[in-house]
Amino acid sequence: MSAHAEPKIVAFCCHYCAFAAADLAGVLRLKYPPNVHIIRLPCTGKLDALYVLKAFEAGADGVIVAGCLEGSCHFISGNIRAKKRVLAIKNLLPKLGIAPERLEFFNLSSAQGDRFAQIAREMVERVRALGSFHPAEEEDSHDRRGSEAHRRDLTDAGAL
Amino acid sequence: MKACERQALDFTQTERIFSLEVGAVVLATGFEPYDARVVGEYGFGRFANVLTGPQFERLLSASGPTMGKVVRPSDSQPPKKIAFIQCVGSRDLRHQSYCSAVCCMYATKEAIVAKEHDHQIEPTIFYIDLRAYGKGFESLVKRAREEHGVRYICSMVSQVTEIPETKNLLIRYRDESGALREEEFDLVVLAVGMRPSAKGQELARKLGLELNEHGFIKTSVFDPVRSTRAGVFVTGACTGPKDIPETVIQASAAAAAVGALLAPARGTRTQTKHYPEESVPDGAPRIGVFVCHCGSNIAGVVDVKAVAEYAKTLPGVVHAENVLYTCSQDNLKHMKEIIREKKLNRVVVASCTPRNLAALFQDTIREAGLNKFLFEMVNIREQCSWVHADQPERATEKAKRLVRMGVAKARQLKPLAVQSVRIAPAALVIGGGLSGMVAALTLADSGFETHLVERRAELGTDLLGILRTPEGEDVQHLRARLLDAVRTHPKIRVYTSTTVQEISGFVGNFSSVLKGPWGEERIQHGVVIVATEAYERKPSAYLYGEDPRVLTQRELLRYLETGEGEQPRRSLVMIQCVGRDEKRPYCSRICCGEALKNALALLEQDPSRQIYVLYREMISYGFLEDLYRRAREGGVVFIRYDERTPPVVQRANDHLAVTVRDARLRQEVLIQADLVVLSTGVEPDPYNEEISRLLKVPLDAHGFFVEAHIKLRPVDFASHGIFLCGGSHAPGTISELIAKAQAAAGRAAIVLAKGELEAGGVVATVDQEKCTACLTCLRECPFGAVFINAQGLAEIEAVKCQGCGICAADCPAKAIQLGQFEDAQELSMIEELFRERVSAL
Amino acid sequence: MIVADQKPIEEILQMLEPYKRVLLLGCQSCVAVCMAGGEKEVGLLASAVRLARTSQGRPIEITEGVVKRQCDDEFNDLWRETIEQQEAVLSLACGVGVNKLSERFDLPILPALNTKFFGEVERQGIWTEVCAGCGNCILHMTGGICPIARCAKNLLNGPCGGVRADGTCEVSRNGPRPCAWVLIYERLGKLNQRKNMEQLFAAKDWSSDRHGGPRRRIREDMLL
Amino acid sequence: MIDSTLKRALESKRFVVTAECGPPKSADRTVIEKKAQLLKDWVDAANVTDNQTAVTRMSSLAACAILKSLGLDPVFQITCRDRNRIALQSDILGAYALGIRNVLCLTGDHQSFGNHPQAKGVFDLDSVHLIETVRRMRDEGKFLSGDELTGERPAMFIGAVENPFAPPYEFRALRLKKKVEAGAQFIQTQIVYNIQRFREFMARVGDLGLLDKVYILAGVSPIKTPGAARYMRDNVPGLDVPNEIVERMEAAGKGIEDKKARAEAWRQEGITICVEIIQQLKEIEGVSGVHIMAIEWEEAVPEIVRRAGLR
Repeated sequence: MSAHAEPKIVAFCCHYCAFAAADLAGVLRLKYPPNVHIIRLPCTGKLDALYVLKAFEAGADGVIVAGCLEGSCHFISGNIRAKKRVLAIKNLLPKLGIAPERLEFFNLSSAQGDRFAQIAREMVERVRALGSFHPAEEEDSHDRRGSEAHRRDLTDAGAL
Repeated sequence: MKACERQALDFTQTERIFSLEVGAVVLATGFEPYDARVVGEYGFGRFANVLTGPQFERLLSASGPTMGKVVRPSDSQPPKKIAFIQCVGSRDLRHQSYCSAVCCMYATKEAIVAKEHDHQIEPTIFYIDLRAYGKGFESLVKRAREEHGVRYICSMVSQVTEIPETKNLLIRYRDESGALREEEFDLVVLAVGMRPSAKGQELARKLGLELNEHGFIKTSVFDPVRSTRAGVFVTGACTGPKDIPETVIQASAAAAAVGALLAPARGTRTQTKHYPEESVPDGAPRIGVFVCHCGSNIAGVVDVKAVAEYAKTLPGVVHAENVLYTCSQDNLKHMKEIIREKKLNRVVVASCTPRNLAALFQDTIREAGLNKFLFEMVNIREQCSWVHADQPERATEKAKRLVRMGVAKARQLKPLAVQSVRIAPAALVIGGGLSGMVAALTLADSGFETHLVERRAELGTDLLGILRTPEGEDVQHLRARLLDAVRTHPKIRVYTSTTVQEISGFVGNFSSVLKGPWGEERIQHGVVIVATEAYERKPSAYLYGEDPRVLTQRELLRYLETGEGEQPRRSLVMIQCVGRDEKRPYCSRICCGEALKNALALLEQDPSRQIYVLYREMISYGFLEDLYRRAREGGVVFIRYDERTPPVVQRANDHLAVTVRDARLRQEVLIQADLVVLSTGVEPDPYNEEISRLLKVPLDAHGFFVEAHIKLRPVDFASHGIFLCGGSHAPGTISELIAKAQAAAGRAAIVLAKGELEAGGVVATVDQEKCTACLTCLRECPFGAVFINAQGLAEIEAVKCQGCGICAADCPAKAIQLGQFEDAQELSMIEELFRERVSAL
Repeated sequence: MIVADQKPIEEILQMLEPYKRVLLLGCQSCVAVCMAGGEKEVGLLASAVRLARTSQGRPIEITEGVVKRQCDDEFNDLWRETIEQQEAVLSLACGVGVNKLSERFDLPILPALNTKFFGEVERQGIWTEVCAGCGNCILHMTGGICPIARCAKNLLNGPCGGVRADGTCEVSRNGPRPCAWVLIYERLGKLNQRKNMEQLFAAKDWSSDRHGGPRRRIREDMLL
Repeated sequence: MIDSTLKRALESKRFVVTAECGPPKSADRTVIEKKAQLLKDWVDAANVTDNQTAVTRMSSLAACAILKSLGLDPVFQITCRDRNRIALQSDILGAYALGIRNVLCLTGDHQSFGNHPQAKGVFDLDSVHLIETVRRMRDEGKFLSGDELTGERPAMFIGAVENPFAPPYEFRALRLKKKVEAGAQFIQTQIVYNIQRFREFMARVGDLGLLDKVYILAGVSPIKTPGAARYMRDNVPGLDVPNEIVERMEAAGKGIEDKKARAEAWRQEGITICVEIIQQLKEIEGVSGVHIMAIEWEEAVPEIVRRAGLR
């Protein structure tokens, strides 16, 4: 894997538990690879199955979804809904030529800073072993990124 | 002076004395840990590897001296065997006679955390009585024993000696079989108790407050937050040793008491903050990005200048700078100027976690005329610099990506309207026992209309049968006083033999139907307080119900008050923890106190009586310890039994034969008793099932209500606007229940005092064009915030919506968007994260 | 509502094999409610297809859209100009939509769904066939439970001998189902109409069903 | 006048025996002929199944014609799964023309059980409609559509089936009543293993006053192996096989090492159980005979009939 081909992982974290645990990992100065980027959601119940597929489409090498421990979701059933959605996508991924191990759902409490760091390390290793499923893209070729979503975004930003 | 860029140092400052005119004073001067050096036999201060509990807590802390690594002070080696010695300085006439109430549990917690940090540590706790009487405490001790392998030894440690070569420690104690033993440990932790803080005592004297015989500030049993001087309230450990939940409850109670006292003056000294007219952002996004150094916390790893430069290149960004401390007062002022000067309509701050300071920045941009939701915060500290300190360049690259994502979301942000909803200024209190009456009185005194509903025909039935508190206060007098106050208070309406048929609506606007023999009535109210009590459990063991000479503690009281009933002639046996098994493992907290009170009363009547108390752990925490000592001095015989070999009661012609295996002496003891008294503990009011159904609030496995957070929100339910107190939350002594009721009233008063409630902002809304009324959102919403409107389509009640977004994620027609987390906003962040090249200029 | 299910992704990818520019067109009525072809499913399917084709090294350009109802030309015509730029349209409507588009536009219209039955929502996530659209309703005689749709052999003088001890039908290829006639028996019991079951139901006139040939319904007064 | 040997046997009040004769999954008529020889002297009539369990076999009509030619009185079983009302009525006419005088009207097993689950089930009529159709062709000279049937009418002896062991149990007798009112003259029931429940069923049939309106032949079937017993108990819906019978079959083979000997022991026990059931059925009021369904084991019929003293 050449330098620029470092795997990139997005982590959808719920504000009350996983995001807080990530903060705690920082407070404890624990270490995990910078490949993991956190997107904060009010609750994993807000995770739309579309976000996961769009992440892979956009170029994610791995997706983490992390919510509260079962039974202690701030919004009662958000984490349960999220787990079901992630499971459904994990069953779909192999049919699209994507290894299901690239996507994983985790439960953890806001006090488990160490667990968050461990999850991040584990997923980076797992995804690095799987390599990138996108055909080696040299440069940012537009056609590879034919998706109309990409075009819409550029027009918004006034770049086109 | 020269070193500080901000010229913040001014050595010319001198002490300044100024006076404040206030209506009430709240003293919360706290406690000091007992000085373990004074307990010479344990060698604290002489042996290197003997620490106090608070010191060991610091050692365990990640931000502590060893970053959470457990090491021995003498050689910084990880210890294997650690001994915790309980009651250091407490329950000891040479030091402090009272029990410090918290040490058993903090020792257990520290043992578990130590084990988690380093699993080959073997913690051992030496204790006299294991006092795990709080909510969920006994299950923590059970987990400590079974899952974490913590060893508990019931034995007083007579001495600790140090082995010079290894600096290990030898502990002499009596083991299970009674033999005297010496055991070597790598580390010893002394569970020191609580002393009143010296400065606190001095301040109390200055304010003319009386102290009790232990040096804590004296309060009355029936008004635990009031000092001996009118208008001065006290809370926390300065009134006596207590743990965090009790402290938080007392704090709310003190606030409630002040609220009631100063009710007439409410709002007279407050100014409402006015924000400038919000400018509606039109046209393309004009984004300002502020990248924080946070001193060296971020800048020490991330090249913040490069990130700021990079931010300038991002579409929509018209201003970007890096700031030493974005949250500092002068920078907030600077931000407002930049917003006005460059006509910014979006602000992105890249610094620490939004969980801390997002509200501060949102308030700041509001002061600059911007809707507070036109703001995005990017965490480049806890989730970047602090966790990637070893890879600065990659941390900088990541910071750039995170900023790029934040800016992308900012481009899509929309202003969100927040409207306020008027609150019905009244409260519904369910349960007319001690707690219900106190809560109602506190709310009424604070000026709020209160409906007190009791399903029984009479109020305060839970207090019937209790003559005195352990401290000797007259409980029946209290009950009479409360009944009179509640009946005559202009702001309280009492409904007896009445139940709540139905509660609809939401925080601020509940509508309930009350039903009684007098018919039905619908009332409007803004808050609900559940105040049902716990009642003495009827036992089914030890011949209870088969032999008149076997009574419960309450039935014994009737004899003490009225003299009728069974005559306890010569000898009497009390059995504690009756009926406490796997199904009902919790400690009811008040039975030991009641048993000691009754034993002393019996001795007072006839000193020749012979009283035995058979117990598992003697739960006389706090100042109750004095009762325990006075009972022992009065000749009461205390026999500890192991829960696996409980006592046996059999009829033997003219008396009852009680045999018990004394866990301390390890032999059978036979007692001939004229009377056997059972301490059966309490169980929650069965009516709680109905309340749980009505309010959709949870019950735990034993039927007690589950609060929002055991330490931080002990008297709140998770759902807004609903509060709880009373025995059905957790058993407690009379003064503990009174404090909890005042606390619940205080919390409820916050909602009522505001008069209005903010609704909107991060809530979900349904696009009526797209909705196909498939009802998925209605079925999935955990808070019942979705209803079907007149057009037959789904609509969301803004006030009820908690902003979780479950409905938005599952809506098959993509008709629902959650404010501040719209799909376009989240998808733009995903898109930006994976845009390949980070175009470094 | 009309209940449909999405075809397995492998089958959809095979159908799309020859095309590089496709419109995925969803429908906001029945198939949205039963979570097969609404705007959300269009988004998911589009993303899935793009991912699959990208990982096969043969990218595809997909436009995503949704109409109120695909059984009306006027709604479909709103997408005429986009449709005309495509090589094919993958319709996420029920079979009716696919037919409608095929009659209107002369390019391949591919069915993304398998349209199945008229169904009720048993509970969230489960749809059950309870009406067969036979054109001659007898629900007033069977306590509101239809033997034509819910009995495997559409018996009129059931139940047959193939009822399990727990009252379920022996035919369980689509999962255990209660025997329709046992349900009718219990229901008629509650309504005190068990007499209905004791007298002989005459043989059914199937000509009102599709056996009489594909059907139309005409409201003369509404013809323009 | 209905010229049916089976009908005459039943009218003679003798304890009648019928047996099932399964046609081959081929065009080989000798299979039917061999089975006919086996059953000839031991039964009053022989049923030919119609693609039993929806598995394609030689047509019941053809096999019945072969039995007729060999002097056996065939019972022509006909189901509503494979034919609509046009084909059903035409087969009734054809069967009569070939000398077949007994017809058994069934709804038939669902096609998903057979070897062509992709097939389209017809089920234009159900068994009750079919019974009524045959009766109207015979008594009123009318087709189901009401058209006149001019010329020779199919004077068939009409039979039906009933399963007393499938819920709702209380309704089963009433359903039988519907079939009798439609025109059923004899009934061959599902296999009886639970005598007690069959007694209750017969009592209810008696209460409805049906015993003098219809002949009832109780279905019986010898079990070959304990495996078959377990299978029928656990997997065949509508069949009630008490545990004692499964235990007896298992006990029969205990301790016998040699496979062949053990199989023989099982078969003997199976036949013994069948004979015992027949003895008990004889005592139940309203049972006019037994219908022996020895599926792919027609050889056992003679031994059963002999040991049960029915010949």
